[in-house]
Amino acid sequence: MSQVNEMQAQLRKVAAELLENDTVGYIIGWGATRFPDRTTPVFIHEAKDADKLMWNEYCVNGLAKYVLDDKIKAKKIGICIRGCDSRAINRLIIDNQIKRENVYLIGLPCEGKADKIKCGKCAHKNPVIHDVLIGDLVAETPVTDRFKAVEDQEKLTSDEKHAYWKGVYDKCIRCFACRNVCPVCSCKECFADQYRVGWQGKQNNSTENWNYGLTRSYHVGDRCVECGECERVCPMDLPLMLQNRKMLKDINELFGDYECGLSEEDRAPILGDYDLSDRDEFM
Amino acid sequence: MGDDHVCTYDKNPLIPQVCKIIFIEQETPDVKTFRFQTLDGKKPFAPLPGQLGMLSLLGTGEAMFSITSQGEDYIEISIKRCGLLTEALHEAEVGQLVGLRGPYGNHFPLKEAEGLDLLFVGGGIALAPLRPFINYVKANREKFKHVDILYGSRSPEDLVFKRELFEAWPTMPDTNMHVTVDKGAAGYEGNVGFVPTYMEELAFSPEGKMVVLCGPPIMIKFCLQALFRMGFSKEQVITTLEMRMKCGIGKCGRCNIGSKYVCVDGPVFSMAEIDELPDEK
Amino acid sequence: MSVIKEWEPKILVFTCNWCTYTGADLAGLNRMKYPENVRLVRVPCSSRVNPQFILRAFMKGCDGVLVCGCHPGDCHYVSGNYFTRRRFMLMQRLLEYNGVDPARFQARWISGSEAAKFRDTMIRVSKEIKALGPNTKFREDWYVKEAIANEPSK
Amino acid sequence: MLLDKKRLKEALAILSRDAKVLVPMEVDGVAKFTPWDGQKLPSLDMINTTLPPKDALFPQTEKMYNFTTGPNAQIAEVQGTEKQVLFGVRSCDARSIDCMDKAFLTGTFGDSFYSKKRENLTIIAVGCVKTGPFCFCDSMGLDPSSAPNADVQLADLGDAYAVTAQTERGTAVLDQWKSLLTEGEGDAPKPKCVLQVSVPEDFPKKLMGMFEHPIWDEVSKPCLGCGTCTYVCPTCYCFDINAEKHGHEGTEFRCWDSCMFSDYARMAGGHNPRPSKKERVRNRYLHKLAYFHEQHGQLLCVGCGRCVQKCPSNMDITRFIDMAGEAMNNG
Repeated sequence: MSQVNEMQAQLRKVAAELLENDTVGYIIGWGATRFPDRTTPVFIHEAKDADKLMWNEYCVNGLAKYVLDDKIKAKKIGICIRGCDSRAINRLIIDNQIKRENVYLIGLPCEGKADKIKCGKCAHKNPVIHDVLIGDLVAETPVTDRFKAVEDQEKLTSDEKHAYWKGVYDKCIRCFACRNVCPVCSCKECFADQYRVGWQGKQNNSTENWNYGLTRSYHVGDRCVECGECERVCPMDLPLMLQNRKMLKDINELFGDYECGLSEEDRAPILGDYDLSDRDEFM
Repeated sequence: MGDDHVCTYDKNPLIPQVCKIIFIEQETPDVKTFRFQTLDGKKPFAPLPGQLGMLSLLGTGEAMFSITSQGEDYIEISIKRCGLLTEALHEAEVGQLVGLRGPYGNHFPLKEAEGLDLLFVGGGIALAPLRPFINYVKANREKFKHVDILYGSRSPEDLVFKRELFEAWPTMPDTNMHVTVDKGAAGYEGNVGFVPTYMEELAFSPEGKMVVLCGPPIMIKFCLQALFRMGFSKEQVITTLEMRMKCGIGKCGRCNIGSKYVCVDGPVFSMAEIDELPDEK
Repeated sequence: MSVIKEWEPKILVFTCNWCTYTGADLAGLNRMKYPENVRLVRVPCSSRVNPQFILRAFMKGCDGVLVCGCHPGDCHYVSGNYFTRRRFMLMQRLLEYNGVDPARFQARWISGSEAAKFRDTMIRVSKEIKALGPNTKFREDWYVKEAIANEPSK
Repeated sequence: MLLDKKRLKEALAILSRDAKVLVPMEVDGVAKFTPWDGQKLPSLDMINTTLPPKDALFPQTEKMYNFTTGPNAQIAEVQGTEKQVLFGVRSCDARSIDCMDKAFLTGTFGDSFYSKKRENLTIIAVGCVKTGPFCFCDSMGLDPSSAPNADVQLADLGDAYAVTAQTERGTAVLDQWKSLLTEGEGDAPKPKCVLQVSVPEDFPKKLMGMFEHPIWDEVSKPCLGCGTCTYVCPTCYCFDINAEKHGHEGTEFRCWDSCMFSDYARMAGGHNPRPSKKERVRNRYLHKLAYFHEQHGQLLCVGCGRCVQKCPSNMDITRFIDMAGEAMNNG
């Protein structure tokens, strides 16, 4: 715990310096709420406010998405990133959503947060990209059960699978929290908002919800950085990563080992690319 | 403004009645006027000048339009092609069945306008809400004093309701018509220039006058500046507001500006009332 | 006397303009017979087919969907069908994972000269889907009712 | 009158005879008001359901009318309402129904879909024994132990509920329960909320004056623009109207909509009067805390704490009220 406190002190110091010497316009980090076991994203504009930044086991929220809110980018945006956020930032850079030079990355090695479901299968505890590192890198252990839940699911019969997912999508209230929090959901206009065009019906039933859920999983599947934010924010606690990881598992099996956003020069998204030697099942 | 809302059917206000398109007129390249009648040949409802109707192309969508005219057994709505629904409406033919519900909203202050000079200022399709008011004045000419009608559009071919503009309204007693276009064309001999500029050239006197102003936001903005320069007060200026609407009965939530719902508290507001509302347009 | 009509599946086939559609045309010219329950939608390229078309098709009452395009290497647009290949290999697995029988969504390469392959594929797919019966999974209620109404009485 | 807790099932069974009884229960991991299955005891210990009871009066998707298109186009209102009992409603949720009554039943037009359901609804409230970490109803002027607009008020006395009828309909319920009730009374627990918010005097009016205040930039920044807060809110009643079409037939339905969505206010032609999350967050908070108060004389927030609990970025309306109050004090 004391090491965490040290990191928080160092984070505040670095943040104050960055703001003082005008390296960044503001810093996106975590700050206090009314509740000791929750933090909220904060936007620190002045050095004197750097003490509002927090670093503890409750810094759960992903922050990468907020970079997209700033359309002007007059100055660099400072942003606190953990392993998952760093992969998301990389992904946004590859997808031409942000430019590397517009962000200043404050890396924070992370031992996992209070949300065990979100952080349970984390393979990259250290930021894979950063401009400054707070604290020391932590030991990373390979994840052996990345696709365990997917494999279990695959063993079900067709009808069992359908019953399972129908149950899931029956519960969905389509609040779009999963989409809005997802760092790689960066479309300017989502298909799910185009009711008038007809990509998505606005009625809430398991069929329309499935249409939304499956399309979203498929659309972000090849760019998913496995931050688990969708699952964390779901007010109905739906197992959304179970759908996303199925895509990742198949991608790994069909197109080779794949983890998204590990570097700035990462490969194009799997579905935005092809290889002549890809397996062919449609002959 | 006026409190007397009229809903002509006593049943569920969210359920439209099936109506028939009995006449379509191409006003301009992108504006058509549609005439609607119930299946038993009656007027769907009796709107007051300024009131709205919710027109539904079953299965395609619903949208709110101002009722631009009415007869013994029909009402008329003028529609500019600008989105999915209006696109589909422009494809419609005489005889097609649609859903119609209303009337919604308040209406122009007919009583308050009595005994005053009136200045109607309209731009583009926004003559549509003014038209029933002007025709009301025409029918009750003795109740009102001098009338000026200033109307402008992008080009001569975009002028709507040409029959009224050039035939019916100019023959009204004690009435001056001022038509202008942003850009002239061959064969057009009227004034060329923007509405606010033309308005200042015409130099209306604010004395005992009520201004009814409808048009695109940018025109409203510059017209207001011009009017205030001429000495008009915001109490003298009446306009209509527009927001996205779904229910029309003040429930669904999206057409609010501050605590007012445009669908029931509007669409007609005086500038003085609008000034009280948060700046959200 | 009423004739009890046998249940026929609704099968939607997306055919690429340059190969499969031509192949289907050739099949027609040669008077080859293929099932009437197959409905073709011509698309410029098999990669034009948005995976959501498939979801929507199932939702709106199709019992099977097939995407057909040029053989790899033969794409009119050089690389379109390579994208198709990746896209639908993943889509097929994802649909199966969601409980949709894999036979209900298939993809095949059929060239402009393969009229017989077109016919055989249509016959085979139609037979497979007929054996599976009406799809009720993730189908809109309205179309489920329709499917039940048209189902053969056992 | 007292109702022994052991006889709760019997009491519910009596209500179930001529009405659909909705009770708080966890179904598949989601706590909500759900039709009583006749077996399990309702989870009256849980503080608040995840989903509010508004679904009973204002379903997420509600069919309005069926239509056919073409030369014989027809429109037919979807009929049919059943009697419903909302059992085990907390004070906050009971007040939320009061708010929705004001929204749907007053004004120029009444909403007949709502009013039909409302006329057929009996509310049986239960006073809170304890409050949850996110509850702040007493700051919003409610009493966690009593719901004035409920038909029947239950107070938890440990082994039994003290039962009080508050309306005619409530008296009818007590009549039905006659054989189960015993004489007696007791003091209901009077819990206080841990989370306290100080709502300054004249708050709604002052907040109206803060339309251009920089506070909106600050509070809206963490917002992701999802609809979680509005969908778990018991008083959010905004809706959208849409159609589902199958060939020449179709159904027009209304469904929950969220003022936090980008397309909520966007007009044909693309103009959006509330283009960014700042305007949308402002509109939501002002509707809850100012506009509704101006229209109906009460706040549209009942202090249930659901939005505080469920917000993905942990935004907090209580914190906003405090911040706004502070800004008011600082002029």
